[in-house]
Amino acid sequence: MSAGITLYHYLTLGGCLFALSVVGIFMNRRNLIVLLMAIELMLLAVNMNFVAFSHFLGDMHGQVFVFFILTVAAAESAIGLAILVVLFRNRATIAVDELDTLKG
Amino acid sequence: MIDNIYQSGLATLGAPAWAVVWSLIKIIVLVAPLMGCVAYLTLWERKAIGRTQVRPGPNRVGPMGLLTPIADAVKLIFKEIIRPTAANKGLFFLGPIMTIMPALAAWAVIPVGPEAVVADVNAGLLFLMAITSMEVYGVIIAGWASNSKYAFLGALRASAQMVSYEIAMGFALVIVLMVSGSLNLGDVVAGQQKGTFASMGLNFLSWNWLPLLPIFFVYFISGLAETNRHPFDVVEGESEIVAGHMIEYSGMSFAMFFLAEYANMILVSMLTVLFFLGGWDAPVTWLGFIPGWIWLGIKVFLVVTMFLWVRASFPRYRYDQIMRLGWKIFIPITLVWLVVVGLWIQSPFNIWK
Amino acid sequence: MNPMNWLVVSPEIVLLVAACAIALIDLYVTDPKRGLTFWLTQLTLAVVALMHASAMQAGLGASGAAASVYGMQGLVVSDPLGHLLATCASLALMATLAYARPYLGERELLKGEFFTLSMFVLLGVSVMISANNFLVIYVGLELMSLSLYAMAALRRDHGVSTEAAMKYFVLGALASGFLLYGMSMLYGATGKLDLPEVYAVVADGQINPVVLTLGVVFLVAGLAFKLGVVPFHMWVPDVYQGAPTAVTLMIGGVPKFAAFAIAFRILVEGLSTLGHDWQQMLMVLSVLSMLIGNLAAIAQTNLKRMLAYSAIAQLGFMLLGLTPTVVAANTTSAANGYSSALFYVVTYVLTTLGSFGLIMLLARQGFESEEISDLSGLAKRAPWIAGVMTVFMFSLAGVPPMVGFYAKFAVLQALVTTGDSTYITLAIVAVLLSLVAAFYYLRIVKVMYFDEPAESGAALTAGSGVSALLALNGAAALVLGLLPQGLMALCRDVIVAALQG
Amino acid sequence: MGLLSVAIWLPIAFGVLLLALGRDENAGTARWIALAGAVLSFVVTIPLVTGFDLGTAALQFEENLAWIERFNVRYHLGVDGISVWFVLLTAFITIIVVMAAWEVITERAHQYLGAFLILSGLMVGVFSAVDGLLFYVFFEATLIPMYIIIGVWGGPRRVYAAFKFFLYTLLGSLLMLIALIYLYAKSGGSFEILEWHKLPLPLNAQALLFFAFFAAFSVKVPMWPVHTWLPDAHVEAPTGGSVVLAAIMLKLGAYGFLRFSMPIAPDASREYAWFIIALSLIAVIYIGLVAMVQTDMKKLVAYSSIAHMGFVTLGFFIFNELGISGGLVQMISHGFVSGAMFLSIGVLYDRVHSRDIAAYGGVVNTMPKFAAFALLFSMANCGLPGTAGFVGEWMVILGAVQYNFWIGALAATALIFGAAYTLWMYKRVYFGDIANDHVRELTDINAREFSMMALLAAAVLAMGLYPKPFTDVMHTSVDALIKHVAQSKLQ
Amino acid sequence: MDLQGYLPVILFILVGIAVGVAPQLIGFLIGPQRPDAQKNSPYECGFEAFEDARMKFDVRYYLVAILFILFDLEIAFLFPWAVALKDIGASGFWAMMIFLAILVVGFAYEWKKGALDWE
Repeated sequence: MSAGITLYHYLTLGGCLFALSVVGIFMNRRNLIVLLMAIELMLLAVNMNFVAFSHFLGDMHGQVFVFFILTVAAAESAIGLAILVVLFRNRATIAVDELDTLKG
Repeated sequence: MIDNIYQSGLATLGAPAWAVVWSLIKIIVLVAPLMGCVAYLTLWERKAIGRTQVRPGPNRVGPMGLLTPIADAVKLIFKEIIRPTAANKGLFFLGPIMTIMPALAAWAVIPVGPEAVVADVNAGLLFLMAITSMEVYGVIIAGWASNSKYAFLGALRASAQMVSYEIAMGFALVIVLMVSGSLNLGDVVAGQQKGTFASMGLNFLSWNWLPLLPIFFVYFISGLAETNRHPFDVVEGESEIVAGHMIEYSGMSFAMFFLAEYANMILVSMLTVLFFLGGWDAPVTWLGFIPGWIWLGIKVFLVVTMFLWVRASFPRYRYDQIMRLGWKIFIPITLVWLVVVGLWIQSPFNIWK
Repeated sequence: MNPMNWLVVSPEIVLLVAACAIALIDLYVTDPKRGLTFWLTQLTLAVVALMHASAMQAGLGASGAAASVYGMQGLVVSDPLGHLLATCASLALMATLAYARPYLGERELLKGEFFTLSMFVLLGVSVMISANNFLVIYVGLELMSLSLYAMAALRRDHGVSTEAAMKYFVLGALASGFLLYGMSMLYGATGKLDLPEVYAVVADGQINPVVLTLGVVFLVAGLAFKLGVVPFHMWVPDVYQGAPTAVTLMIGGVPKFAAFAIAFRILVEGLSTLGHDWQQMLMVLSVLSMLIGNLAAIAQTNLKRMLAYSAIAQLGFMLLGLTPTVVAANTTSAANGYSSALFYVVTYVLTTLGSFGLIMLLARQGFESEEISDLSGLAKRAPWIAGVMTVFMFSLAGVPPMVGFYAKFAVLQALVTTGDSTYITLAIVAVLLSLVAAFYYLRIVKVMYFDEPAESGAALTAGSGVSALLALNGAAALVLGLLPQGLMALCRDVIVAALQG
Repeated sequence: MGLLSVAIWLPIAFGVLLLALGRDENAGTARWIALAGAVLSFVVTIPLVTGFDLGTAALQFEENLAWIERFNVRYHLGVDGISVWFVLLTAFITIIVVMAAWEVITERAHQYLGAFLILSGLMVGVFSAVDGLLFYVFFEATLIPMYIIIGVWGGPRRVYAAFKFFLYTLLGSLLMLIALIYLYAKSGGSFEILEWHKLPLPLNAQALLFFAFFAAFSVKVPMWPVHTWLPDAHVEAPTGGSVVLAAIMLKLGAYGFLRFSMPIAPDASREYAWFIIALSLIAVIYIGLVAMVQTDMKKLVAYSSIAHMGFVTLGFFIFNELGISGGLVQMISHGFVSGAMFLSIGVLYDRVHSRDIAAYGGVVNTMPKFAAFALLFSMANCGLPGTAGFVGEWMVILGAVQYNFWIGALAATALIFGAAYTLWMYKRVYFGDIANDHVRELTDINAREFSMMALLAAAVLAMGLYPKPFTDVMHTSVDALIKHVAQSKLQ
Repeated sequence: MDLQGYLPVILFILVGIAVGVAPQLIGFLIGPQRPDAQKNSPYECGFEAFEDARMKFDVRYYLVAILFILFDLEIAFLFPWAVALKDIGASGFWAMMIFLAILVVGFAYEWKKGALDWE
């Protein structure tokens, strides 16, 4: 069943996810939450890579790395959300477009 | 006989297709009785609470009210499913689905006897954690999609409460894992069948509940809170926010929440039994002639009845008390016990070799 | 298998324990000035700095490869380079906190969290500095970044500040993502995470070059994000401007050491065989940074924002020092370049500390003193402070005898001594762009000396302690300029030791 | 600590002391301290000349200490016949500047005087440094005090002038820095200028080096067409600033040509001598014409400085003894003369607050003593015999004629232009009837002004009447230089 | 990768979804459909709702959510450790104890800060 799936399939998937998240970060002008989600997606893409490599190389270290990434991702989203809340309290908006007081 | 069916099916359908069909058969064999249990659990709850309050409980439909659940089901089917104008339609109906699905899917890795499990996977416990965590999505989605204040507040309360107790529950599971050393639920049960007392024939003293007594209580009580059962049912506290996140639901949509709650009750009881009460193991060796699944059934029934007993006996907690219990009492207890068990395992007095 | 060797990470352990302890102790501190917390933190940092410094001495005393000691089963390395950077980082943090304390106190931002978080920043920095493994680099990086994100949002009721924090967070997380993606590619290509092993496998040459190059590209992009060089610089000006000045200093000071350290560890220690790939990227990045940083800085009216663009340009200049690496497998020119870059970073942080410290010194309740025009006529109001700021500005502009000149000189000589025409061209481009830079640094001096005071009689009510520190800081920039030998030699020694290890 | 170190660090120490004084109330003390510092600094330089060994072209009063071992940069000082007079000149002019500022600068006088003393020390450093990087450090560091002097105490467009001054000079010197580093690399890790002199280099490398140095020094000299910062800087600078700029800072550039361009890249120097000569002639003639149409006295003197410095570079690049010594003598004499000219303008400006020629007329009537001094200086500026200006110009013209008659002839026209614009200005400002009330109310120079004018006048006359000591000191070094430049360094 | 064992799991999830979808569909098909404005309005105490139901709510809910994320991940770390505890010996045990100690510091911190109070 998984015989046809090679490393390159996983890498392509990882690459697509990564590209998607980058596009999400740069194209999205509406909602900061989407941005946070894109960041998470990016980390997941990396995880996909690591796990795939780890499996095909038969080396456990990659999976250990994934564990750390997962944890950090959680801490990161916690802080991200916290900043988002403070931001919303100050500005009453989470639209990316409207974060434009700092320009120069 | 089962082997014969399996072999003939394999021959006619070929390996891949048959694997699917066979699994489906197993699932249905598991789910159908489960639904029955759920239905009759509702009846048993009403009966039991009725008895504690010295009243008969439902007794009109069928002998001793035994057909009441069926009547309930029929009634619910024929009720209108209201779609509130303010609600997000798609999400509104996704809510119940997301609630019932994990409640059922979790059973995939639950063994009802040695090797008797739909999916005998190694990471069973992990899957269980994962899928039960999704329960909270159903609640949040329902509360959000309803676009009603009561529902919204209810969903918030429910989700906060559920995630809080999930931590205590998670720690409890970790402790169970430490002593069993396996994520496979079958192995967890098997691990409880050995030990000093077990070799003396007193199996029930080798079960996890004794060495992990505080954790046993924490786990059970967290289970109560996790399922939003009394005395932790402020999320649907009738006197404040009516039915919480379910307020806008009616008919079969509402029934899904209802089903899920009772299915979860049984699930939690089942897990309590598997983790702490030896699963299908007979309490004493000389009773071993009674089949394991009967023991399992008896134990689960007793634990579920505990749920009802608690509901009948205890006053409801305030929300702040609930959160305090979860964060300030259970989490420290589990942390301390985690260290104790860890040290115990490191020490020469390790009983889980 | 390498031994655990806890001794290698003993300063980090001290730091971690102290950070945890201080976090808890602070909960019982009611003093609004946080005296106990402050002094305990300073004490810890001093101890850590001493530990690193003595370890560095010991490492330099050891000969050759013995200078590098591996610990935690090869996850971390203890070499004089790392200890030098960590010592500098600890000292810089001490100065940062000293500058920040009155500033934050006036704004009711002086909470125990600031100290704890800043210690975690330092912890992350030192973890990164001593990292010998991709995973450790990542963990250290995130420990630092997450603490910095939180600090950037310290001023919770301030719209601009929180907006800056959000931008910092999003782009910082993006950078981590890039870095990680690069790491995953390298892991896939080599199957290793330990830098020396990666180096060995890459040097072997038996691996897929496409994956490897892709990995390097992403790594460099991620690093560039963290360093804040063009075209990954978008967050720098916003964050520098938006964050409270104390936090700006926190972001602009200590982490630069870490950025240098990981650039060195990954690119040089891990991937020097791929020098050709990343060298050219660094060249492009640095030239772009100097160009855009300097040009944009001219247009600024906000001092912090100007310093942000100047930071972009300065780091671009620093990156130049990392480019002359594998010229004909000649380690002398490589060591030369890296030690120049190291010297550049150290001196840059020194001036950054001073200039932001000065902004904080001038700020008062309800007055941030972050517009360039706020400095008008400072030479009349406070000649000493203006003098110190002048030293910093000329140092940043690279005018002798300030220390900044020697930094630029060191990098330029590293480029020119390669004898390669590309590098000489780069050097010429660099000096021409630093001429542009001189313009806006001069403008600060102009505002302070040539303009009339905007508001007469605005008395400076700074504590004598902070003023003394500032004077010390300025004196350091000048004295190091007159006598740069010690630091330069040190930079060279540690780099040589690191390259041998 | 050697004499040269003392000459460098003594004024700097005094300058720092003055900066530390820090209050306008202390201005009186500050002035006396500054004067003491300046005089003391001058006194310590006198033994440099009296003890100078005329027989050798080697460095004298050498000091050689390790400074930045990492790059083999040494704190290496020393003077030869070319540089020794400039050390004295610098110290001398500093005294004049301190005196000139006495009553004029009231605001932040201590900073003003401090900046000048530091500047003085740094300039001595430039002239005595024989380590490339040390030279560069001193060379660049002079920008900082000058920038502040122009910007703080300058005229209405001082900010513009200060920026222009700084950035123009910095541009050139940064390219020189690259050249220095290149030489460092080529010479195998040495910053010794004398090492570089011996370094064989291919022509294209020499050419690049030559132009890098040219970028630095031509701006500083300044040569046409990069001279435009100078009129601005001179006009806006306070009197002292103008004096120092004209008298010494311009010499840093010319000195650089002698110290770096010619000996390090002799082949390129010969190859591109026509280029420098052409630019110098343009400076001499075209700038002379420009000077003639100026209405601002300071601008006029500024342009005349450019023209005079054109003589210097012309003299250098004709590669004969007369030309180079003439250039050097011209540099020293111009140091006195241009300083004196700016000082005279300063004296007028302090009284009338105008530099416009048209605002004056008939000053001789109200300020006879002053007018006499001014006449002497004006004559020196146009190079009349008997004054300092004559010697250098004459030597250069002679040298040029030796080299090529037509170049000599063109250079000689400068004498005419010089006479024309200087004397015409003199006539318009000093002679004739009293032009207006301002002039009528003028008071003649006081003792302080008299003494500094007298000092300068003595120097101008001494140099004009008996230039031998000056040329004697230079002779051996210039000879050696010419021999060195004549040899090809190509391999 | 051996994922064969997970086929029943996926099927079970699908069955779970089906159990969720089917009754609702049946309810729609069999049950009456007589909507009216009153019936479809949000549940309120008798008045028209005069503000958005998705109102601002107590920040402590966020706090709980954030704390949950962190603690849940600690648990994720503990899982593999717990499984392997008997194999990794004392050093593995003490490593996790250090980890837990730091966790406890954080926990104590937020306790004292009042993040766990719901008054």
